[in-house]
Amino acid sequence: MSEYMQTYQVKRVLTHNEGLKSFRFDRVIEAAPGQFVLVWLPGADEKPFALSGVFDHEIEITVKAVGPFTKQFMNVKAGDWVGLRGPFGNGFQPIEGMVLVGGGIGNAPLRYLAQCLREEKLLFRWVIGVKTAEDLAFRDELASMPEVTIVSEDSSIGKKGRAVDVLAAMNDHEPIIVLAASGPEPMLLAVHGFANTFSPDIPVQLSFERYMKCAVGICGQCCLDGTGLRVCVEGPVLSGHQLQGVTEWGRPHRGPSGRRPTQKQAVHHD
Amino acid sequence: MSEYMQTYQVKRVLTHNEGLKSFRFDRVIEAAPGQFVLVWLPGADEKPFALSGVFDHEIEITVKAVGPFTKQFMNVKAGDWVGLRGPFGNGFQPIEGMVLVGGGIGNAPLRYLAQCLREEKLLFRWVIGVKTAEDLAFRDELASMPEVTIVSEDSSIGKKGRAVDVLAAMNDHEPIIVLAASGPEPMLLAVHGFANTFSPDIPVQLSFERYMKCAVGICGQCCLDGTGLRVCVEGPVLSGHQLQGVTEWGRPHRGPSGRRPTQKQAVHHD
Amino acid sequence: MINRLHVDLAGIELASPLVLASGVMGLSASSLERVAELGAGAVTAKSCGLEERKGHPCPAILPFGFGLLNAVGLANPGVDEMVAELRAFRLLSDVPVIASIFGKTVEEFPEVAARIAEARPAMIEVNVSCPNVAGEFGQPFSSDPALVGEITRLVRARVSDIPISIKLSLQCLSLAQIAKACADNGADAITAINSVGPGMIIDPNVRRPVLANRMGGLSGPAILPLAVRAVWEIAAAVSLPIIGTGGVETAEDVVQMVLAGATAVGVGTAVYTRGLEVFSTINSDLHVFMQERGITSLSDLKGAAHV
Amino acid sequence: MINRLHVDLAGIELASPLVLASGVMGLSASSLERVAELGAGAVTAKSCGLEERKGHPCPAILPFGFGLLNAVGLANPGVDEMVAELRAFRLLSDVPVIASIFGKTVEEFPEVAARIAEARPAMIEVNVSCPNVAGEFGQPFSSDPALVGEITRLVRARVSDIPISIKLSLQCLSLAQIAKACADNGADAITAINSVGPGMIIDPNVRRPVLANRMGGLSGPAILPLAVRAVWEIAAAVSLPIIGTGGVETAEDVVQMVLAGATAVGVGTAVYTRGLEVFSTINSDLHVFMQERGITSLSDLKGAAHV
Ligand SMILES: Cc1cc2nc3c(=O)[nH]c(=O)nc-3n(C[C@H](O)[C@H](O)[C@H](O)COP(=O)(O)OP(=O)(O)OC[C@H]3O[C@@H](n4cnc5c(N)ncnc54)[C@H](O)[C@@H]3O)c2cc1C
Ligand SMILES: Cc1cc2nc3c(=O)[nH]c(=O)nc-3n(C[C@H](O)[C@H](O)[C@H](O)COP(=O)(O)OP(=O)(O)OC[C@H]3O[C@@H](n4cnc5c(N)ncnc54)[C@H](O)[C@@H]3O)c2cc1C
Ligand SMILES: Cc1cc2nc3c(=O)[nH]c(=O)nc-3n(C[C@H](O)[C@H](O)[C@H](O)COP(=O)(O)O)c2cc1C
Ligand SMILES: Cc1cc2nc3c(=O)[nH]c(=O)nc-3n(C[C@H](O)[C@H](O)[C@H](O)COP(=O)(O)O)c2cc1C
Ligand code: FES
Ligand code: FES
Repeated sequence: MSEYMQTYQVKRVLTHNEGLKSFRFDRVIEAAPGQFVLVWLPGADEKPFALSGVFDHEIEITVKAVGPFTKQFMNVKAGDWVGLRGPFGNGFQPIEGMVLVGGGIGNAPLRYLAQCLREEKLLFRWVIGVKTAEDLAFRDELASMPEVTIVSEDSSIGKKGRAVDVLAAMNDHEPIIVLAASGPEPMLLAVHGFANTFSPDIPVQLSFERYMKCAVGICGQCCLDGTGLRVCVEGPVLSGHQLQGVTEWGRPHRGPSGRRPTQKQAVHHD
Repeated sequence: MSEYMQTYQVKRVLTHNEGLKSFRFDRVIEAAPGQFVLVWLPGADEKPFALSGVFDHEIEITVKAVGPFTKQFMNVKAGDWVGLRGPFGNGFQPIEGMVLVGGGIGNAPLRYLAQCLREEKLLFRWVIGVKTAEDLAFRDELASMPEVTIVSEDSSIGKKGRAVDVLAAMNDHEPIIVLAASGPEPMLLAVHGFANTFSPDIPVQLSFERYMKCAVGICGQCCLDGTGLRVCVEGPVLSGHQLQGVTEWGRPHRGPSGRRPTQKQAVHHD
Repeated sequence: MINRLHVDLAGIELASPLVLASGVMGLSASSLERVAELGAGAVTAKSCGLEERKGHPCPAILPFGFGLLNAVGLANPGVDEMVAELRAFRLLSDVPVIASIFGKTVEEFPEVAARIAEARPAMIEVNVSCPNVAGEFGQPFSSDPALVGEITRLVRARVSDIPISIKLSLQCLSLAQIAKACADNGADAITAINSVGPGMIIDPNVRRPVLANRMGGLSGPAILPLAVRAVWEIAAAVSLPIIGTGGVETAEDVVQMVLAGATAVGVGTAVYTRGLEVFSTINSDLHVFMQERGITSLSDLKGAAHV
Repeated sequence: MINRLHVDLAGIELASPLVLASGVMGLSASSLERVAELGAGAVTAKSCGLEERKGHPCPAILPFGFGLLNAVGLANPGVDEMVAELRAFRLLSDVPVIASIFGKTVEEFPEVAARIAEARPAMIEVNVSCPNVAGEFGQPFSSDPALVGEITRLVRARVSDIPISIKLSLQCLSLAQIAKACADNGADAITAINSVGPGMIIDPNVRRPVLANRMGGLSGPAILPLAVRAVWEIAAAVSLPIIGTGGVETAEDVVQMVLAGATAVGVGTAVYTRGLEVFSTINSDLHVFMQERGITSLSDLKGAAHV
């Protein structure tokens, strides 16, 4: 794969639930966990999705239905042609002693990161936070993984709570060497805040999302206020160091016009 | 160097006589003997010239003044900017026991061929035919080469005669394995004829000239009637096998318009 | 075995959709025949005018990384010489040969057409992309719908029994409008596009344009998207068959052209970028592409991307 | 040390001839400042219109091997938001910032210009390459000398104290004529060229155009020869300073533009093909090029290829 558009037939679809599915394509690529692809649904739109797994002859993305595009994606069947480009951006760096923190669909790239960590025989732990059990993809696979702790906001699976809440206890049990997080921005900032309570800080690798149009660093759509860093090129995974100077954390994201909506206008999913 | 235009400063000029000079450029290229370059004199024109030598850090062409372009070339001095592209076409293949036969300025590529043969420690002989001693380039260098036999039409240097005339005697003395010839077309055909008197034929490698515009096989200017072979791509050095079927030997060449002049209209140099 | 690659181009049967573009290997019967043997479905000769012209000095054809710039300045051997070459070709080969003509004035076009018709080519391509010396800004005839219509009408009036295709260039305000002028005046086909621009390359050391003519038209892979769009626009405007030309190098490029609305596909600069084997390579790749998808005729793909 | 790269662009002092082209990293003060820090002599903001527009769905920006195709459909945050970003930029950086504006109608242009002028940009670029919805064939304003002249005149009348540059596209019959319309109506500079075409890429499997808008303009290295020729033609027709834009990736490309007649040089797609370090790389290579040849000012090279 490359930045040029190529179309592939969907090889298979894994249905986690009605609004949460994984799609596999016959495609071999070199990609770091956390890197993303642009996925084109002909006639609809093209949007960024992280790789949730890379296998011998297949790659996989996991899509959660949140709006028009992702809802339409739920109708995609094996055999359908879909455009794929990428991988784009900078991903996570697997490190021994890493703790993965995922919120909701943000766990998709962490699944690929966990795959890499295991392949490289690096010890890690993974805290998965979901609103409710329904939001959990790959449930059977995860059940068999001793590294995984699942928490849910409604206690429908695992303990009740948010992913960040369990970090302090985990660190007491065994010091966290690095934090790798992916999920809603408030969660990322909470993880960052947690890491900063230590001295020295716990290094963080946080995967951000911004509206994207080009993914090749040219349209400026995904640039972060304060530094001009491009989430599509320098990100989506940014380090604590790169976060310094960014002034827009937690504010509503610029939309397709480039305008940043006021807090009121912004529609939040997740 | 490549097929893209690049300009270089002439490093030095070797004056053999007023109308016969060699030009060296600071340039390293991989080229087979017999391959040619296109040389652009800004403001004038761009024409093909064989490499007459390739040295550690320099390449060389040898130009004979015959018409407007080559006459203007005689004014080119060290330091002047000249455009060079190439090398183009297929050259000679150095083979042990080769006999080189050159007519006039046709000896230019043979000098590079001789250089290659010596470097590869392959035995060869070289018959140089000129109209008159004035036409001989690299006279001192050649004087020191035992492989070389020089003949001139006016006996001003070496024996009187034409290069082809001495081939029979050379073959009697020691059989010719391959003939490599470059020079006016009648000479090439005479060499070919000589090679065909043997059974089996002596293999030949003959370097042809045709009017050229592109040197990359697209304009069709240099295509040979009968086969459509392109002198700039499949040639300029053609084998006896490739010569089969060509129907235009010895006829006037197509000019810049693509029209083949009648025998009368054609102006012959050399 | 069915020949999936067979196409009917304005009544001419081609064994492959690939047409050698004008100006490439097109000066002589022998060079045209060589390309025909290598797999072209039809071959187009170099454009000729009333009289022999030497054209510009060199550099006249310049590779630049994404294709070629060319400014050969209407160099051609003259229509009479071309008649002889086309006749010779027809003795050598059954592959349809397309003659190409240009005029320096509107009135020259039918004159050259009538003379080239003596060689009985399968089609006459009318290259209206040459500059109109009479025009205010030296624009090509092809930029003016009225002139293109007039040239088409005049050529059609003189040559009634050989199909004619008008070869268009991008240099106009509306290809749809120009294409309509062709259709309304009796053209049988449209060839699109000629080389693009022109463009210019300047040498930083010598400080002057490299082409002797200063500027020349772009061809090759860089112009493929422009050519596909042009074919699309023409196909949306008229129902004439189109020889989609510009930047085609691969079977997928051919499919793009056909999906945009082309009936046949011109191949020019790829002879430089891919070598003469480009014809056989595309033919076999295209066959595989169609076979894998169960497509038995290119006409099933024609214009299919107009959604 | 003398700064060989210094240029005077219509009275604006630039420390480097490189100008970030409109539409690239140009939505926010922070992204513009990042490019300014990396060595651009001036930065141009994304074109804005009267109102916010979401533009076309994606794919809207498509790499294709020789550059990009783009059809963002005038997506922009609206002039008021842009005023805020430009003001923020001016607090962050001393590098001159060029605002870029477009209108959906002739009358909108002076309106947007007057509003963007509140941010006191160093220059206002007037992007006339957007389609004229009122026109018969949907051609861009830039294809009609009368419209370009009228837009220039109206903007000039509303904005007298900020230099204006008119941004042209190739899609016209005579660039010389269009450039004269700019000069005659009070433009201070010309930016040439906008992206070329448009072009189209069709996916052979899906059988439809890949861009959501079907077609989009070409940019990047493939269009350099077209842009150099455009600058040449404009420089031959008018004496206005030109921001030569299109396909520039290297110091040699910059030299070509300047030899053709450009005063400053736009860099857009190279941010994708070469990365953001393209600005510092070109600056240092250009410095070496000039030093080796004893050239102390780019103005010595300006238009020098017009022989
Ligand atoms: C780097 C990255 C990786 C992602 N990985 C995944 C993943 O693995 N699985 C998954 O389900 N989702 C992922 N997303 C989010 C996914 O792109 C959006 O859910 C999707 O674009 C929503 O489109 P929509 O039309 O369904 O919803 P909308 O209603 O249009 O939007 C819903 C949300 O998605 C955002 N969004 C919409 N369009 C884009 C766009 N073009 N670029 C970026 N964000 C957009 C909106 O800002 C909004 O916050 C990722 C996003 C990014 C930037
Ligand atoms: C492959 C090849 C290698 C050559 N190597 C050498 C060499 O090493 N040294 C050397 O002095 N000459 C060489 N020549 C010949 C050289 O290109 C011509 O002498 C030169 O082009 C003459 O140009 P003019 O204007 O001086 O003469 P003109 O009066 O224009 O022509 C004189 C002769 O040169 C031929 N010629 C002219 N222009 C061209 C052209 N564009 N392409 C091919 N032939 C042309 C004409 O057909 C005519 O026979 C070579 C030619 C070819 C094709
Ligand atoms: C060297 C050269 C010469 C050409 N001469 C002609 C010509 O004489 N008549 C013509 O109609 N087109 C001519 N063309 C244009 C081609 O036929 C074709 O339309 C164009 O190059 C685009 O196709 P391509 O990218 O496959 O080359 C010429 C092109 C090249 C490269
Ligand atoms: C993604 C993208 C968006 C662009 N948006 C604008 C724009 O809003 N206004 C404008 O005048 N030009 C726009 N352009 C055109 C560029 O400013 C420039 O003129 C063109 O791309 C050619 O230069 P380049 O080859 O260096 O990119 C855009 C180009 C690209 C690639
Ligand atoms: S999405 Fe275009 S710069 Fe990041
Ligand atoms: S010189 Fe053009 S084909 Fe040989």
